[in-house]
Amino acid sequence: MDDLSIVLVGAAGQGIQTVEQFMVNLFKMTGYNVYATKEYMSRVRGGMNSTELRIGSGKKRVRAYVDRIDLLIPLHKNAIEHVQHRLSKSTIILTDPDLINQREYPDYQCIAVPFTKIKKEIGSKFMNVFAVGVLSGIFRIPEKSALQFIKQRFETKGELILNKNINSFNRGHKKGETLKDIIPEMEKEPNVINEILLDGNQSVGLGAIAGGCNFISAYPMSPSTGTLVFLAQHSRKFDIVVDQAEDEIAAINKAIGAWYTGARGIASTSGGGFSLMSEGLSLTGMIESPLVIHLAQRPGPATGLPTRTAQGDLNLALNAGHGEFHRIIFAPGSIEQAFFLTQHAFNLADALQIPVFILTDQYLVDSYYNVPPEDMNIIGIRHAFIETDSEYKRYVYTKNGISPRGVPGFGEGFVRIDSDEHDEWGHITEDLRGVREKMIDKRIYKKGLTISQIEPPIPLEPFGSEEFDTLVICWGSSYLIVKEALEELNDSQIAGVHFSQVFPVPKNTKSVLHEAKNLLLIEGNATGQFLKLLKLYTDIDIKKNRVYLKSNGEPFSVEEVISFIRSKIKGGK
Amino acid sequence: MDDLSIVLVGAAGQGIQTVEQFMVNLFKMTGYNVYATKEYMSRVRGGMNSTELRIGSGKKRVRAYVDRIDLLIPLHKNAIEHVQHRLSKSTIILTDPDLINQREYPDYQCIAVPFTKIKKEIGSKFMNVFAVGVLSGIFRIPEKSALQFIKQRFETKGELILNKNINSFNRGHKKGETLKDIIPEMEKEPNVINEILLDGNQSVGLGAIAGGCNFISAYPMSPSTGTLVFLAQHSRKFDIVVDQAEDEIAAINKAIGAWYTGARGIASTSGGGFSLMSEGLSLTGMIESPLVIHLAQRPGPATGLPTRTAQGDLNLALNAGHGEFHRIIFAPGSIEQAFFLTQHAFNLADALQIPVFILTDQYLVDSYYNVPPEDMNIIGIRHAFIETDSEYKRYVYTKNGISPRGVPGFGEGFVRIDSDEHDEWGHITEDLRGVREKMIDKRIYKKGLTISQIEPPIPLEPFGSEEFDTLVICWGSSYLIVKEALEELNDSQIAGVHFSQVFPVPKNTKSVLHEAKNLLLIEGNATGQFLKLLKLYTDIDIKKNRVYLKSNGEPFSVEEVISFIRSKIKGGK
Amino acid sequence: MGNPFDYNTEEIAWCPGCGNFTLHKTLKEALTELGITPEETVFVSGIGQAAKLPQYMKGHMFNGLHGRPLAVAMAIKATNPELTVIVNSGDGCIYGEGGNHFNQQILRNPDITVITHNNQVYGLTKGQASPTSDKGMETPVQIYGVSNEPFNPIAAAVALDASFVSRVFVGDQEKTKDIFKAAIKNKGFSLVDAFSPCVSFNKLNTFKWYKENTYILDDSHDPTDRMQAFQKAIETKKYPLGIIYRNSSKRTFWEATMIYETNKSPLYKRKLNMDALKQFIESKKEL
Amino acid sequence: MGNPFDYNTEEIAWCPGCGNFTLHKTLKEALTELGITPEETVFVSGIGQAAKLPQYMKGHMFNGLHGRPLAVAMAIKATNPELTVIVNSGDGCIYGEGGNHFNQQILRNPDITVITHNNQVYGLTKGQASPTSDKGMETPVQIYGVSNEPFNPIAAAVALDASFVSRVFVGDQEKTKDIFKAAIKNKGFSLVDAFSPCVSFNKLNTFKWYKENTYILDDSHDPTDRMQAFQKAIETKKYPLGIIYRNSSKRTFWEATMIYETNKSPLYKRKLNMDALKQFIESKKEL
Ligand SMILES: Cc1ncc(C[n+]2csc(CCOP(=O)(O)OP(=O)(O)O)c2C)c(N)n1
Ligand SMILES: Cc1ncc(C[n+]2csc(CCOP(=O)(O)OP(=O)(O)O)c2C)c(N)n1
Ligand code: SF4
Ligand code: SF4
Ligand SMILES: [Mg+2]
Ligand SMILES: [Mg+2]
Repeated sequence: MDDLSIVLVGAAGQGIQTVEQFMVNLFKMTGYNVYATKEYMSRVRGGMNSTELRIGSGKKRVRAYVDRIDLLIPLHKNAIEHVQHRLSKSTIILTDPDLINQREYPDYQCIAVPFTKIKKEIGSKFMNVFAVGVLSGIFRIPEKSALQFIKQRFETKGELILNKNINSFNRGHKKGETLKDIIPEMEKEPNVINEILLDGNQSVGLGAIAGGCNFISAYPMSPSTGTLVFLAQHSRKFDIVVDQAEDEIAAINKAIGAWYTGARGIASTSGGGFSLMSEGLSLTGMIESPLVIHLAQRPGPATGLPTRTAQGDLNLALNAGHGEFHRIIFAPGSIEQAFFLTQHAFNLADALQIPVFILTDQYLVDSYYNVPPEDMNIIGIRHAFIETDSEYKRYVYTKNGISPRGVPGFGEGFVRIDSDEHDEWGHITEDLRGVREKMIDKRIYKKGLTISQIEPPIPLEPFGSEEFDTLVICWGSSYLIVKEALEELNDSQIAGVHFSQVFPVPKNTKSVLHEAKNLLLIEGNATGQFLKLLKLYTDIDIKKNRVYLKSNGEPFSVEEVISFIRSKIKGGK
Repeated sequence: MDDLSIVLVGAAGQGIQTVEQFMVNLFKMTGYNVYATKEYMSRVRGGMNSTELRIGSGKKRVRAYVDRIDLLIPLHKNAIEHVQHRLSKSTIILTDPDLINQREYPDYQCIAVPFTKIKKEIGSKFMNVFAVGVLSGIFRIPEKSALQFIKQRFETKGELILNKNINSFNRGHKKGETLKDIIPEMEKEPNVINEILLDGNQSVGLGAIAGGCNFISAYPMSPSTGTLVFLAQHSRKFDIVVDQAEDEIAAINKAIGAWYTGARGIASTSGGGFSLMSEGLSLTGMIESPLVIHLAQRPGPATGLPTRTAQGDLNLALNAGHGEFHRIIFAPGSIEQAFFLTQHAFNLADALQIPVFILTDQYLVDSYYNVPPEDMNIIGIRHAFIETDSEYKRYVYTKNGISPRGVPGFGEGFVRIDSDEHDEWGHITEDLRGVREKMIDKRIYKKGLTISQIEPPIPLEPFGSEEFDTLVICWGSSYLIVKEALEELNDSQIAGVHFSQVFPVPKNTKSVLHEAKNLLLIEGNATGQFLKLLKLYTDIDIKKNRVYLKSNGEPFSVEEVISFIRSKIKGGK
Repeated sequence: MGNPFDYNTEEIAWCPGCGNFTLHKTLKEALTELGITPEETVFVSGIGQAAKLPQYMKGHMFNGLHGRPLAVAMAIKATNPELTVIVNSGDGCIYGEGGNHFNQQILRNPDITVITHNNQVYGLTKGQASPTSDKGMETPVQIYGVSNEPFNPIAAAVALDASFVSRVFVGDQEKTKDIFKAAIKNKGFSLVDAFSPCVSFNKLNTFKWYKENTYILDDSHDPTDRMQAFQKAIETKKYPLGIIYRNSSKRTFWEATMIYETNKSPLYKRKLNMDALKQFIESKKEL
Repeated sequence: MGNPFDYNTEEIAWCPGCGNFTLHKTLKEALTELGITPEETVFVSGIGQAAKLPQYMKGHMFNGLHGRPLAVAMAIKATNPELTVIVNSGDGCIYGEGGNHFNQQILRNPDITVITHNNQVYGLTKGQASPTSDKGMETPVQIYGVSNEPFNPIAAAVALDASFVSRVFVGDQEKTKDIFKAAIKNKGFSLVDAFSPCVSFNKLNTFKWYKENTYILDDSHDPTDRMQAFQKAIETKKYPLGIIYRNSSKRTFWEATMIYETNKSPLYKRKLNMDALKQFIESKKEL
């Protein structure tokens, strides 16, 4: 077996996320390539949540969501029902007889493990660590290092708690060891041990820091909150001013205020919060302020499904804000890309004095895997503000439309910006033919030129087979899912292409896409937003029946992508 | 001479708008077809503003902006400079020697009229009524009826003020009569006297009332404020609850709250205010609330040019709000259309439970002309809410996706709406495959179907020549300008087509547009927003050099449109 | 058993021990004792744990956007004064995101009751500080402790001369019920700031803490005296509970709206006078 | 002649007689007398007549969106504490559209000065009621007179325990200048609510009216006494002018921000410690 998918299901409050965290760490420190993602309800207790953990054998990296469940750990009586559509004959279920009647599930391989016994004997809070023990036993995780890890995690909680946890772990481990043989042994890869673990939210946060971000004002909103938390937690080390904003309107205006003084601010939010930022975004257009926006998507409209995933706010990111002005939209497809593109976003925003988006989604920000540290590409901070002289004009006409940006207090000049139409000095104007027209040029045409000359930081190039007649297009978070699907399909006629820069569309898009006879597109919304963008800017019009749209709040799975592709290459090319 | 263009120029605070108002009334009551529009700066005093008054001879209706100035009345020393690019050899200028040195303008026909003398002799406040007198004299407006009108307007101001005004008017009139011959006499059309006078803001307001609007909560913002003022002023007569909102976010949420109880609310604002409504708009999508939005455009981004005109927020109207949901966008091209479409907007919003936009702009809302009252087409109010029974489910699945809308207190049922994803009862759900997918269908596909079956209330059909090879496309407020341009051109190969419903694109768009060999497009923005919409939804891709884009804040003029068309039919078809 | 406001929902999504349960129960009782029926009641809320309350109440429900319930509630009452309009939402929703609507609805004095489930934390988004969090409280975002002054809703409402200003601790169910009843009966904007412990994320302001740090105002307090009210409002050593301020002399928003002067019926029942409209159009012969 | 803050603009867009002129002049004098230079000063405003003030001032200018100046000003000070940050905007901008930022910036206590040109009307949009308009005032929108309670910024700021709360009438230039100076010197959030007549749209609250309906607080008023301050704040028969409340014991936002604990330099001068970053990345071997 190449890789394994282990799924835990339980109610909010049962500590599944602790199991996820612990196991990711333990798998990795044992030398397994590891991946985890979760799906959960918008509540603190109850409901039914699940986590998928994947481990790869040997060098095989696992980095995508699969429907398949090899090993299921249901910690609640409703758990099996919750994931039943993902089970198959080969699924092994560790059922607790006190929760689940094995006989009701004759189609699966059920093995009794008394998770809830711990509840009675040690306490309900320790069931999750017992589960960690069971998994450690099954997966041959060295007991000593696992115990050390457990100890370290509970060190500060007092001796009593610590001991109960150790006890629970030990009992689990013992049980697990007896089950070793239910799963074929996976090969380890020692290099993995030195790799790092990040989820998408952290990689955006880390990318922001590496991109010089030193100001965040944000209002909590799933699934973007993680980025705020990450930056807050490392604020002191990396000189970051953190403000929990009173609302999203304040958040964006504060971020713009921060850029004005030469700091680098990020606005991090989700769709509803971003809707509220629409006017502030337009302000960046008029005053030519740099800004980086992290828009972590979830399904809308309105409150929608707060903890689920979607790619439904592309149109909004493209068009938000009244009036006309430019923007760049990145949509990272991996942890590494999120890190890399967020840095770029800061440098580009600064250089071009425009807003740059990092468009992620719940799936990406809530997924972890191990990454070699050298894949975290640091590109360096390129500040574009200048020291002003006494003649300084903030909006001086220039050939490329970009006026050097001064900051107050650095140099002799005055930095004067205005949300009204303004002249070179930033002074309000009503000179329509003289000034307004020139300023439109500055804001739109010339900058457009500049932007269209920018190569996407991650070049657009097909992956998978080098020769192909079918090309599977994706953007944003579905990248690694499509990649794995293509690997599985292993068809020399199929390749994929991933847009990590969705706007402006990379210059070579047409030529790349024209290489294929059969174009397929996958995106996480109901109306085909990227489909429209492609049509508008490349004249490539993919037929609706060649597009796989999903917007129910789940991520795509490798299996779904595979069967979509199969149906399109078999059916009628 | 068929028609005349009279332009007044002066500073804010000089009372030009009073002259405009008075003269529109006086011209009309004398039997002239009349039209007026203004351009002004965002300030209460000073600067330089102007008003264009046009009158038609006999049956000729004048309803569009022309650059040409036949008679110029500069009331300020900087006035001529302000409009100099619009003057020609045939322009007659009534220059006040105390303001303007005639000799500096040898190219024009200058005639001395001492406007400012009144300032010294009667008071600065009376210069404008003196100007009214002068114009009345020149245009043979019966002195008696003019005086009566003046009296009526100043009745409440006290005898002293009244007399000074009468005095000023008389002196002006006397002067004017001596100038009768500078302008050829225009033929009168008695029917005009019984017609009505409205500007765009009033016609939207009146359309709202006729459409059953009985709630407005709005935050003042040029150029939309007039609609709020109009509704407030007639609130008592027509049972309208009026609230000046604390901000635009409140405004849209309150309007939605009003619809919830079975009232009909309107959100009226301009680009910046509408940006702030983006989240609220998304709420209508999720809860399936009807809503009518009057979005009166002005140039952006940000504060932009608050008192100028633009068609730059189409993309925003189309895409505002996170997540995916439907909308209809009307863009009236005339006073009559504004009235008619606003009514339709209310009925359609109610029937389809979606937001419907009335997209106007400063040019339209600030322009007046006379309309035969029978052209103000009243369509009647069709309420779509129902009396509920005790089993009522707000989001019951239906064939066409529309669930009958109940209102609290009417019937036995409970009306339960939720901004989260919800089931048929409106109860929050996390059932992704069962419920969410059905609700998406409801909100998007089925409704989309319904909408695409709707014929635009004003059918899309070419005007001008019946046979044509060139077709000039316009939308929104430029309709009558293009129409006049085509009349002037009087070329049997040229027709125009006006989109008063811009989204969804009318079903026959393709077939109408395909009739022409040569498509031209005119729109008031810098990036071709309707151009893109056409490309996206009809596959018709008009080349950039066939598109006339203007976004400096001025309206299009008849002359500009003519010369654009000429250049494109001569140049290279 | 069997309160008329009981609503048949499979499951309530709050944590066991959450103050919202008690509040929920008490509110149902208060409404029933007032003789109000679900049919005439609209429960309005935003988003948050507190804001889920209408999901568990028989009655009409408008569960709108985070921060916006007061705007919606105001409009509901203004367009149908026959309805009893009650807002339940969190401290973050009402005082944070919705702070402007809080100020400005008080100034309008719509006849609505606003119950803030004040757990001094953002519950649903997992434990960040709210505007009412105590200084120094550590959270995943406020890692060095909250440094903002806590928002004092009582003092703010007194400063804005709200019609009815009160504070309760949900642990004291009888008192809470009395205040709910008084608030709902009050004609005008009635605020009930309800201390309601969040057992999952607020380890500072626990049930016990509230018990120890609040006291019930006795009869010596005159809520019609604005200065006395302000004095009580700024007490924070121990928080006074009860009706802190009332000003019953104020006209409500809908009373101030001309169209209700002679006709009290809700808008949905009214018909546009088409003849008046036609005449009006005909009359527009002058600007 | 020749105030250092004079700015060479062709024309000032206010109406002759507008209170903004006096305020403008007085502010320039106050700044000069404090020895502050244009180079170190950022004037922040929103949109409105008042908000045009920075256009006519030498200095740095951030003329942002209507309603949002306090959010911007807070961030400017937080990212560069070396700057003197002064907000000038209208009552509509600061208390209306920007009401939430007003509340919540007070709670943060950024070290900025906020001067509200309170003309009790929306000037730039031509005469609608503002949150501070007197009850009964008739306007083109409030045709039956304003029915909302006027927003009392002084009482609200005292209720929120703002660091410095004052009111002036711009007609009294000397007193106004003194208060401006005290406000700018105060470390923390300083509010100056400045009555400033709008000659074009407010026919009720004229220069004369303000003269007659205000009085200057004498020394018997102790602005450090919050109850006394509230008493003065709710006086509306005649409005007291002067420093109504101050609480100098409060930490400002940037002082509470850890990164300024040992290093006071503005962010734009700082460099990211790349080695620390690399080490940090390497250290992420565990979640
Ligand atoms: C515009 C917007 N911003 C942010 C959120 C995310 N959000 C949902 S509830 C909540 C805070 C909840 O706190 P509170 O209102 O105090 O309610 P509680 O959960 O504590 O009862 C936030 C920030 C949102 N839904 N909408
Ligand atoms: C979001 C937004 N809404 C509305 C406006 C329109 N607007 C500009 S200034 C103003 C009010 C001005 O009143 P105030 O702030 O009191 O300033 P004043 O002109 O009286 O000095 C309004 C409503 C705007 N620019 N932006
Ligand atoms: S998180 Fe807190 S507020 Fe939310 S349900 Fe649990 S205890 Fe209640
Ligand atoms: S309208 Fe009023 S506030 Fe504006 S400049 Fe004129 S007097 Fe001043
Ligand atoms: Mg809370
Ligand atoms: Mg004002």
